[in-house]
Amino acid sequence: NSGGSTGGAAGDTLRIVLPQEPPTLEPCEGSLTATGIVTRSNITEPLVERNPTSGELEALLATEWEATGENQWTFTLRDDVTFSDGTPFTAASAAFSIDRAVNSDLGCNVEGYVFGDDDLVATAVDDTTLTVETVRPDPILPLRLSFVEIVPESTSVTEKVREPIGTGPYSVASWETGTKLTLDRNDDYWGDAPAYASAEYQWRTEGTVRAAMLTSNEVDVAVGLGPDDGAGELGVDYANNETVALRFSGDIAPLDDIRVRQAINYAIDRDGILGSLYSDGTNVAAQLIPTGVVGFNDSLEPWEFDLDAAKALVDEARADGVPVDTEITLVARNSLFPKVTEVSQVLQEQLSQAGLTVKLSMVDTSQSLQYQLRPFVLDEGPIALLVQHGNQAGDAQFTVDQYMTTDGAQSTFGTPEFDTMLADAGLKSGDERAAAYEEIFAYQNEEIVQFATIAHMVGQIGLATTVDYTPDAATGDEIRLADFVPAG
Amino acid sequence: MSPQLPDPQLPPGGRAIAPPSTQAMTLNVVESLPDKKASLFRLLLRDRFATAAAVVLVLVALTAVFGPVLMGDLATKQNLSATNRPPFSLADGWQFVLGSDSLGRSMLARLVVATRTTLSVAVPAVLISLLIGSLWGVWAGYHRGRRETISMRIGDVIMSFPSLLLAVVVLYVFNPSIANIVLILALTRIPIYLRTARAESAELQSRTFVDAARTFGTAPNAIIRRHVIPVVLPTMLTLATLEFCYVMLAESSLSFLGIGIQPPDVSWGLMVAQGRQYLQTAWWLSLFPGLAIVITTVAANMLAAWLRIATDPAQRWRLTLPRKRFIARMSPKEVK
Amino acid sequence: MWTFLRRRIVSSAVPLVVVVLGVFALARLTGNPASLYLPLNATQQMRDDFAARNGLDDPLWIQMANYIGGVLRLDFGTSLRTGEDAATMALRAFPATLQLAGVTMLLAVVLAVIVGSWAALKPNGLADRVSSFISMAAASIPDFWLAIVGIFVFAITLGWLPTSGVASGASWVLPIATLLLRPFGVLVQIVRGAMVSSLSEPYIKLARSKGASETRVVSRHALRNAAAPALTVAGDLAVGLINGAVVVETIFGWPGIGKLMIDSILQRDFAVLQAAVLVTAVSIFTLNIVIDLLYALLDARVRPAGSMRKRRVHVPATA
Amino acid sequence: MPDVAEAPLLDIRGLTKNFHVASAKNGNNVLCALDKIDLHVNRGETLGLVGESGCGKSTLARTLLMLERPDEGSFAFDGIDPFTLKGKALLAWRRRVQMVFQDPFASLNSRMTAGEIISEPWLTHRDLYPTAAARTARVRELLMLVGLRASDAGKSPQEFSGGQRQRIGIARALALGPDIIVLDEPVSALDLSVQAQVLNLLNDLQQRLGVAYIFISHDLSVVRHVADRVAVMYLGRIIETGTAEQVFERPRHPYTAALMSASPRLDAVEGRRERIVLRGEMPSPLDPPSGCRFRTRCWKATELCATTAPLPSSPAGEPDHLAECHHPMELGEDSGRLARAS
Amino acid sequence: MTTKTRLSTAPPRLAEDEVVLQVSGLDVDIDTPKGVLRAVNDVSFTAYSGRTIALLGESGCGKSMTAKAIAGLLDPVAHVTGGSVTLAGTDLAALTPRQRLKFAGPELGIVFQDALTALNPVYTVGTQLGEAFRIHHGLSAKAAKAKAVELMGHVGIPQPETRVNSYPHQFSGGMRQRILIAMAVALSPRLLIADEPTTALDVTVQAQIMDLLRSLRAESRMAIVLITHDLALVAEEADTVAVMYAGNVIETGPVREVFSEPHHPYTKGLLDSVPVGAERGEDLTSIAGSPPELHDIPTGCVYQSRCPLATELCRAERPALQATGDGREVACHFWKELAVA
Ligand SMILES: Nc1ncnc2c1ncn2[C@@H]1O[C@H](COP(=O)(O)OP(=O)(O)OP(=O)(O)O)[C@@H](O)[C@H]1O
Ligand SMILES: Nc1ncnc2c1ncn2[C@@H]1O[C@H](COP(=O)(O)OP(=O)(O)OP(=O)(O)O)[C@@H](O)[C@H]1O
Ligand SMILES: [Mg+2]
Ligand SMILES: [Mg+2]
Ligand code: NI
Repeated sequence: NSGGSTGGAAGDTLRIVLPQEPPTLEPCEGSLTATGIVTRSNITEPLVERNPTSGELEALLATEWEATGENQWTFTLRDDVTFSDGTPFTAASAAFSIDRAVNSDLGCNVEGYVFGDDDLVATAVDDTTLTVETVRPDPILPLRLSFVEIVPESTSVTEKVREPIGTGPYSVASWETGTKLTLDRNDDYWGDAPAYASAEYQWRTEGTVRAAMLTSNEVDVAVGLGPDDGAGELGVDYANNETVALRFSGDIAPLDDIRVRQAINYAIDRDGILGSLYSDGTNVAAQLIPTGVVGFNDSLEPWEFDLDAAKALVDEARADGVPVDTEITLVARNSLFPKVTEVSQVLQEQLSQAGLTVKLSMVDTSQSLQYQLRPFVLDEGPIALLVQHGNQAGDAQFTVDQYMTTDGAQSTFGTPEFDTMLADAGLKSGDERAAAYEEIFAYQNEEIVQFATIAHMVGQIGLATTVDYTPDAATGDEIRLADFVPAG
Repeated sequence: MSPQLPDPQLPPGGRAIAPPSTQAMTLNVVESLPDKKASLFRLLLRDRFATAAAVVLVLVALTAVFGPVLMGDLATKQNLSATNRPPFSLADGWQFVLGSDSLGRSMLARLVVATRTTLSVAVPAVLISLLIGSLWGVWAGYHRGRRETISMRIGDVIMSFPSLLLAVVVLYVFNPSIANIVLILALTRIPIYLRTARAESAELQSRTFVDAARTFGTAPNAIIRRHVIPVVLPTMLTLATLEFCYVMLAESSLSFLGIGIQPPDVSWGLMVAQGRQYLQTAWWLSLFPGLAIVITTVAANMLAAWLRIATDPAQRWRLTLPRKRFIARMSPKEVK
Repeated sequence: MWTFLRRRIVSSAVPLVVVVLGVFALARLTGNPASLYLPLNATQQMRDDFAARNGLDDPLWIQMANYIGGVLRLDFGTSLRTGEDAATMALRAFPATLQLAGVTMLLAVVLAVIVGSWAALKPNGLADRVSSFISMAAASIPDFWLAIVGIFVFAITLGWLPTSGVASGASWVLPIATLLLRPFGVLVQIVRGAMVSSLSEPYIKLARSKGASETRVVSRHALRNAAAPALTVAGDLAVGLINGAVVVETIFGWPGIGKLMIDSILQRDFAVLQAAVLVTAVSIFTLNIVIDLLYALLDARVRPAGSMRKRRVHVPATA
Repeated sequence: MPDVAEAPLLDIRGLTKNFHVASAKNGNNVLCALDKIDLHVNRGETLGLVGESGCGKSTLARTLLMLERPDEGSFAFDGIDPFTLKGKALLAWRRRVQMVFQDPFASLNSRMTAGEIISEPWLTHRDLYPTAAARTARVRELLMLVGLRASDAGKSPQEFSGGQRQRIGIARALALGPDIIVLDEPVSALDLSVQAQVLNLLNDLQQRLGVAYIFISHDLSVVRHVADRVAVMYLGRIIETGTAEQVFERPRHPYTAALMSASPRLDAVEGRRERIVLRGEMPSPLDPPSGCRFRTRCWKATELCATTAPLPSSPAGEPDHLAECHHPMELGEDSGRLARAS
Repeated sequence: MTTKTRLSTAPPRLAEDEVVLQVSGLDVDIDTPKGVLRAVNDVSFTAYSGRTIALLGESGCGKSMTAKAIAGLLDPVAHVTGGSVTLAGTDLAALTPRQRLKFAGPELGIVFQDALTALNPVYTVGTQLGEAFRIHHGLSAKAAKAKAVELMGHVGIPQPETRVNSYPHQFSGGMRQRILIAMAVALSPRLLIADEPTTALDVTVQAQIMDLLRSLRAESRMAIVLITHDLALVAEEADTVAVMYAGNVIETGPVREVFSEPHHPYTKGLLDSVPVGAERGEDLTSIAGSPPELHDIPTGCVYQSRCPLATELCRAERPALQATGDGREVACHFWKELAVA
């Protein structure tokens, strides 16, 4: 049953099908899923890396790191590493890479996402020692730096590069644009040699097609499958850090009334949605981050499905003169996650049952960004935006800075008290930090209610029987080829 | 045998041109008018395929008009505990005879309601582009010269314009309402009619009977109305049915790309597009709406083909013969 | 012939410019690409820098002038998404589409001619009805549905063909079969209609009076006269394939220009979109000119210099 | 005979019509279909127009109906140049000039019934028969006038034979009651008996209403019968005009003479007669011969004919009998006195 | 029912003349929306080699239909429902379509009435002229073209070597008509059916074409069926004549005798309508009335409504063709009276 596939190469080539072609392999765009999934930890590597399962930072190009001052961290680097073009890896290249990703005009995606607006000062003290200074104290700087992929100094600082040089276990062998991308094993890799001599990426937009390629043995790995795509036995589910939620424009009536926002939370039958549309691993969500992320609040219970309560709240608000009949636009982005259309339709229906007027609007990525990011669209009335948030970093700060501060890039409103809580939490570390964030999530559910969180999603990866791989929470963003071994 | 009218005798001299009495004739003409329509209907009944096609189309139209009322909110009523029920089972009630979809809604009700949406996209889109394209093309072809050249180049422009871009722009700048989808589909299909109508009209305007009309002083617009349009019309109608099919498909492609009809509205195209994910688990989600498209298209096309023959005096005989004999007759090799 | 060609090319220049500028203006209506390409919490400063860097801060007409100027210098801009030269991307994707469209149209025409002529021999006969039914049904199946069903049946269940991709000759089969149906269905109708008219023309009788066999009558006399309308419609269909094989290209991972266009629309990658439209528009205009030349080749009557397309378009008469 | 003193109804002067066609071998792409035609038609008379096929007869007819715009020259109808007319005046003019087209198959719209075809002019000229009843009645009359049945009004053209179609065309031309009708081969598709009916009808209308005709035909015996005056065309030029008697009895141009002799005769059963058979094909109008246009086929041609185009001249005593020939036929030369009763 | 009669007495002819075409009792029906019409009813005539038989008759009387029925090229609406056509001893009805193809060309050539539009616009005349040779003699394209050049020369088209490569629209009507005639006689068929071959032509060209046909007839002993309205042409060219009326043959006989002494009132009326001799302005004689509609043919004589001699007998009984001596036949009850009148 292997018609037309390149079965012969299966032994030493790992064939992977992605949902989309990476637009570029630029390392500083690593936080873009399409790019990072190929680049990160395969072609290039960061200084440190977070273990998605344990949440601990692990050494990679840096062997040790410590805070050496209020605003300074010092890293000790490996001395036995060379880039795939043969140039040695030094602290200078690390400093260069940080500078390039964070301080340049390239407009790298990590810049805003991982680091705030402030610049970093990275200095190579000697070949193996690097210091990084921040403007304000930053307890999780090493975690942030795990998003900066290290490139040699020969890399352009004025243009993004399509095919980067890195220290990773693989390097780009060929890229037939539009068709396939091949990586070859980097024989000078400083660590253990990976099992597969090369990896071949292809991309198909349709999940069913990706699953079909897997079942017909044209690929060994199919990424980003949905529950009905048909991978069958070959589909492996994994908790993928993604949380689906409705975000309210809490500054526009009637969503500016907390009772309405609460009513919506009561109106959503989360168990019903997950039970009928998704496979078992999906969990009802009570907060924006899944377990495993620092700050996850164990004790939060999801909102109950209570239509009567919802109706009562709406009526109460109506009685107080809140214009609850104003049409609320439920905005969802096409193919944000599997079955997004279905979920949106269910939400629309359920919100309507609570007595609200809801219009559904499915938009494309560019349009949805208008709703998602500041400056928000103002003239379209109250908006409930369906968002999917994935905290790749494992620390709640990445979530709350974006989604909860009054002027957060993806936050529609906040309160001064809440802002103070958020700022304070960011400065703490260790258990204190975790406790502070747990508090924050509880507070948001009680006092703010900007979100109606719905589910912690599971991802599905399709694996051929010839391949051995255990997906983890980061699999959706980063597929480390080195983790794959032939089965048996 | 019909009673023979008194022969208007032209005497050998031909001098007596006295107009004969006119009563009999007037009667005759009045009679013949309703006759024409009735006979078209009778002609239709004689052709089994065309009759079947007409019946299908009437049913589709009736469904579009009355169906949504009959179905009430059944089409949007979700039941998350009864999703993807297979068809042809009455266990869950008549609503689920065609199964249920991924949100537990009745497929039957959704198909019925989608009929109206689908037709209210396809029919206006086809009619608008048919009307504009044909009239424009006929006008350009009749007058020829610069008007023709410019029109054709405009047609080229529209044709080589990526219609998807247009769709995204309109749907982005405005919103993906039915009216906007109609607008886009209508606009992008105008050149097809324009080109065809122009070619026919350019050829027709050089015909002698058009020259004859000119010699009476008939104004160009009247000539277009009287001589060009009736000849061009059947062609355009046939084209319109092909386009009808195209528009339904284009609408479903838009849905495939996520910019078509927006839920909770539902069209056949949208149903196929959304059902495709369930092809392996619930084939009926996309098969039934697909069948609806196919059947409607085929019926429309058959009827148009029939109409084309029925309205063409030079072809009408094909329809008037008893079938068996007719087929025997058609052999071009026939000798005796 | 050369005068005609020259005149056609000249008269196509203005529409071509209109198309490109129209795309240029329309694309900018779809919103600023900045948020797609900038970090999530980009500052206004970063947005302004982005706009300035990509020339999006000028008034539209200056942007257009700059663009035209660039085009004249063969600089089509750079992709926001990949950082590559836009023209390179368009030209790289185009051959894939062209091959797909070419093979599809060739097959569609050949099959439609065979089936259409066969149907036209006995209008309203059984063969006619059946072929008409099948071809119309074929033309009205949504292509993406067919594509996916095709993958299930031929790639997974039967294992005869690869699901997708461009790896081998076999991977052409499914995309072509999917794309083929509509052109085939429509062309069968057209060919049949034109053949019915053509077969009732007096020259057919003349050919028969010379003792020409049925094959000869159909293939030599009727078909060539029926070619013009089929050619017109085939042209329109080919335009559709060049511009719009998006769905099939998307599903089968065919690295063609339709996919490139839709991606650059969705990603607001204007330079690439413009370059892609320029490429397709040029090829569509070329196609139209080639069709006009083919008319002249097929039929001496339309050969006079400078004349426009003269033949009528016959649209099918089925019954 | 019409009053000669009166100004002619139709006066054509120097009318020239060129067609632009694909280049011929000599690179010339101007086809001179009418070359400086001078001609007049008097009120109530019939002008017969004869000539070889392709010599420009239909083009002349179409130009007179303003279906073609002349390149040079002009014609005046009742003193008016119709090309200067607009609006109402033009409509009024249209009513006075009508045409029967040469091709009975192409000149009728096959999607209309005979009745609709005949009444079509009244849709433009609504004042003529304002009511539907009046139109219906008149259609009947016209149909019967041309020898068809009133019940034929409801048939469509393809249900008629060629001859019957031609008669519908004639009925349509009569519908507006014109002053002049240009008849382009009106009887070529008709059998003799019907032809006789039609000719009688035309004759009768002329007698009663004073309609003038330009009668184009290649059937010389018919022309002989209907025409008061005859014009002979060759390659875009009028080469001979005169009264029917002059042209038929005493043709002066060799081409006219050949034409007369080639006409078949009913009395031929008695035995073959001598006739002048012209050799060769009519020269291409794209590349007309120098000098006299007929010289390439003329048995009397000389050097002079090749160099100088002959001017119209008339013999003594017959000032209206003009012919363009350097070597006109002499009386008694074998021209075959044709088309006369045996 | 009328009885079908054959031409019992052959017209006077030379000893070497043989029967080429024998049409007996031919019936052609047309399917129309109003029902089935009998367009050709019980038509019989014979054509001899080296002779011309003319079919005469009012327009719409079925002449072309008869011709097409003989050639087996009827429109799809029309079909032969009775009688037989025998060409050179072979009953055409008995042939398979394939065998029949062998006849079209070498045995039977036909010039259609709508000849001016009958040429295929997309091929050069050379190709079309040569086609018959390619089909029946299997000549190469080159040899066929050489034949075409030769044929074009025969029909008097100047510079045939260059004109073979021209397309039909580049020829004048007269030239096209000649090309069609050339095509019909290309293989020197035994029988030529010419349906109004010269209507579109002026007399000088007509004379050329008739000269050509005459010489061909003499050379290859071809039989010609000439359909025309032109009595003068019939008088000059034909040996025998068959006059048709409303689908029936109503009179046959040698041209000279029929024309000088017609036996059927219709023939007489037709001859009287010739515009020869009438003075300008004088009315021509014509036959009053019009022929019966085909779907409404009266019982009895087809000509009764216009016949000056019609009686009750004519209304009741349709006259059969009866011999009137000298190879002549007429279908009239009162032909003797006509002769007296
Ligand atoms: N529209 C046209 N374009 C080019 N040439 C034309 C056009 N109409 C007529 N001609 C040419 O003009 C000449 C005269 O044509 P016209 O139809 O007037 O001839 P005619 O005398 O009526 O011939 P016939 O007796 O065959 O009808 C011919 O050589 C013809 O080819
Ligand atoms: N398609 C048709 N439908 C109905 N009647 C038809 C059809 N074709 C021919 N006829 C009728 O058949 C009769 C014979 O036609 P045919 O063409 O043989 O006449 P004809 O003798 O050749 O006349 P003409 O001299 O005018 O060419 C006519 O009366 C005509 O009306
Ligand atoms: Mg003419
Ligand atoms: Mg005829
Ligand atoms: Ni009988």
